[in-house]
Amino acid sequence: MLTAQFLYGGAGLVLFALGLWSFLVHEPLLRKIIALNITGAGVFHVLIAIAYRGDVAPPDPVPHALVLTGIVVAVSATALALMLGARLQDAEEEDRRR
Amino acid sequence: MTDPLVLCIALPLVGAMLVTALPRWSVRLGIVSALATAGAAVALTAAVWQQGTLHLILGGWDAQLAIALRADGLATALVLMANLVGLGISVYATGYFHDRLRVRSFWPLWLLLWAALNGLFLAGDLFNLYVMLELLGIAAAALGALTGNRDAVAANLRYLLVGLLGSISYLLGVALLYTAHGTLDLGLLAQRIAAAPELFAVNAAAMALMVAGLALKAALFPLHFWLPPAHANAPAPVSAALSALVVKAAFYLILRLWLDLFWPITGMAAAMLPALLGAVAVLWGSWRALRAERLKLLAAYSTVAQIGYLFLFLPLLTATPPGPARDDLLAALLLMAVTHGFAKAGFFLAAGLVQTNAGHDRIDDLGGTAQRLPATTFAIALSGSALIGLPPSGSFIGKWLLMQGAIATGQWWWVIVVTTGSLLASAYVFRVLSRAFGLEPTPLKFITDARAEVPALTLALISVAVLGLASGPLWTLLGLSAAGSGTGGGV
Amino acid sequence: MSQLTLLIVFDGVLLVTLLALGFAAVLSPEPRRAVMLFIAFGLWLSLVWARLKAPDVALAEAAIGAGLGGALMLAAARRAARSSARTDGGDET
Amino acid sequence: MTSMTRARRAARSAERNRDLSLLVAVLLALLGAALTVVYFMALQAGAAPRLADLAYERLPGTGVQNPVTAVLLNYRAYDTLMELAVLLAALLGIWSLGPAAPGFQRSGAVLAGMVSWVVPLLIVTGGYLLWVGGYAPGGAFQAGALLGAAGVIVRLAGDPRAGLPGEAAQRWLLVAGVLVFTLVGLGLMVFGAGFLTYPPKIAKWLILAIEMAATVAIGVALAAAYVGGRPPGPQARPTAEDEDALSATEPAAENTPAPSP
Repeated sequence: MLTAQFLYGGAGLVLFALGLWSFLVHEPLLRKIIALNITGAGVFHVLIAIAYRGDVAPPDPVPHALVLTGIVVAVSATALALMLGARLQDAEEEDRRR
Repeated sequence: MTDPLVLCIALPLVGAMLVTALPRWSVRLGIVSALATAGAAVALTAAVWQQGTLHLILGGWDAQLAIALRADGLATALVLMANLVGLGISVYATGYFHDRLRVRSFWPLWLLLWAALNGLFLAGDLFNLYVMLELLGIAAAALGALTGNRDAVAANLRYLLVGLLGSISYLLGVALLYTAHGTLDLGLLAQRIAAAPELFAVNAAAMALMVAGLALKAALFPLHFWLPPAHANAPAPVSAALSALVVKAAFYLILRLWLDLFWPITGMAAAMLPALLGAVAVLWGSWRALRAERLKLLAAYSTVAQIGYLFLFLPLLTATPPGPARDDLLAALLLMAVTHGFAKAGFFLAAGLVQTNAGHDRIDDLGGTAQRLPATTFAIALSGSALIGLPPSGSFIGKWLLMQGAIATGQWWWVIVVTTGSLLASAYVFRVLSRAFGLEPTPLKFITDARAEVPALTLALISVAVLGLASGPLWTLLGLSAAGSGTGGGV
Repeated sequence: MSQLTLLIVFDGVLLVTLLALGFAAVLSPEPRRAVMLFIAFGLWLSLVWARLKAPDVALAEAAIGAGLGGALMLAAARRAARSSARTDGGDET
Repeated sequence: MTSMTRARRAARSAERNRDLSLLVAVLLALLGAALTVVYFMALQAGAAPRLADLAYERLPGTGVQNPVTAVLLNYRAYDTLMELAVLLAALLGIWSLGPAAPGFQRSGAVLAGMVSWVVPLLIVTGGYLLWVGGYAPGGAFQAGALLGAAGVIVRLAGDPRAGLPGEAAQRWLLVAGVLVFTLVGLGLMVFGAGFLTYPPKIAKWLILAIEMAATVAIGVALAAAYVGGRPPGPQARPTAEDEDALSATEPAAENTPAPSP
């Protein structure tokens, strides 16, 4: 085990807890989405940290590929959630105007 | 060489692409894809029936490096159920959507959802399961919001966010397992977890993260809060898919992890927690269903309860030593899941018909429905009796074996839960039926819509008659899978 | 030895900045500011990943996570600001 | 009066929320600490090389030299295929919500000037990344992201469609990634190699073909997601009307029949 793996991975876990906290306590949609993205980034960070194998050995490519996949999934979900939120906002404004 | 294992996933995927690219033909292409996919599922079932568990490593690489697909009895039974229900939903949907935008949005998303379901049931790799979960969650939320009204969008936005949280939690568990064991393949991981009892803390933490994330998606009490509004406000065919299939996929994954992966580290204490929550879900969900004012909301709360029953099996499976008694329990669990799939899909499809014909689904104002929509009311009655667990239905046998197992393992208190839940279920089903048969002055006008009524009625009939009277093959399918991995025997 | 210390300091600065940006993004109540901080967080994250010898992922995170995700969020923040301005105006009449 | 009570109620609920969020924070700090301990134990478990060594060992047979590309498009190609489906599902979900809202003001001359050289640069860089992904950092995702970014810039510069073609063509471009990927996989299966099992001799070219289709699909999907709704079709909405919708930016909402005092 490398110290760097532990340090960077630990930071990822902090980000996971931080995002989770923000998701649970903050109400506005945009803040929830940012929180989810930070939670996800925390998990990705753990994966990148365990892939790192020091200066000499090349890194493990499998977690890298997993994170790449995860990034695209995260942005897809973010886009859909934001647009659903926009739709909801429009509907609420319409209701209020009535 | 063609492999039904692959076709079950690739066909709906190709179908979704064609439907997306050629929106003008979406209904025709969609129904062809649905038929082809269901055909592949039948072929898969036949193959598993003859050969036992199927296993395929994609790409021809070493098992660790590549992704495996596999179909054992448990997965195959659920695939067959999901695909038959899916076919019914597809036929129903051809007549349900009229707005061009809805038609063109429904088919590609529905086929993607279908591909994700089959992919999830057949996956043998933890990270691939994550991707499938995300595809399932995104497609399901998008479909649920299809009506575009405010309540539906709000409920499904919440569903999407909750689902994302669940999958992130699951993914952290996967990351921990990969860190400790260096593989993502379910089979290999099971061996390594069993071989490393000293890593109990790591495995238990990973399990807690994964199961908690999935319980959120499976709507286990008290994490069910998102389900009733999301399922009640979706268009009827989508409600059917969400309640009958999507929630069940999350439960299936919990079961898979529990039985295959974490079996060495799950004791009685670990199994008791989800079972207790499941018991509360049975009582709470049934009670809320009884109090629901709308038919679709009733069905949604009933799903919360029915998922609860499935969790009751965990401590029984833990307490029963391997052997015929445990096999019976597993088959009963499967029977209840499959029966609920057919029954709930039939119920929602029928409820959708009631809603489109009456313009509402308020239970108190359903008077005369039986006269106007006799076939639909019959479908509600049939699927309702399967939800209660009345005799010829599959869930009757399931509940019977569940109670037998509870008594055999000395956990008699589950019997009380099951009986109370069934009584509440009969109360809510009869409440609907008594309103529907209400002798109010009604214009005697028969409405028949074969495209919508036949699927609802067929699914309901399967849940009551076919699964109850001919549940034997399910045992064979499960037995075959056990023989395939164990002694290697045939039929 | 001194090189090692330097590396640890370097890692420490990278991580502390990353966490600080994460906290700032999560704690900022003003939408546009929160998104800006989130984009900064994503870009910094890609820097950290480049340090961990993951250039492919760093590139993708900078372009997709921080870039496109940030652009989507900025548009949403703008929409939210516009709508809240509109409803405030409505309350006055 | 009403605003007073509203403010008081808001203050009270804010206080309650603060207590609750503190409690959640404490619980999650405990969770984080526990996870850190568990993570430490997992690192020490000694699974050290994990899949790394095997992935490098098999690299010569994959048709690419970049190990990450090898994982993405060969060892675990099936994941990548499904991930493209995820992106498509999200976009279809966005489209199901209706047509894109116009609401962009025309940009100034500076941005318009910038577009004329930034966009070609992004596209060329994208192509370069795609090609280079076989043996160096880069690949379909990064290239697709750059194409998407080019679309975002074009949209910011005032094109309501973000430089994308009409809906019919857009649909084909969107499905290109998954369709080519699946058809290559199925084709290989029919010819006996197995689903997504590339014969080493042609692996490089198959991967390149898949990557090209995937790049286009990812780029179009990301740009279309930024547009945020179904593209304004040429027949559904004539260009002149488009222009109107575009020039009426902020006060568009006030134009709807609302009782004005």
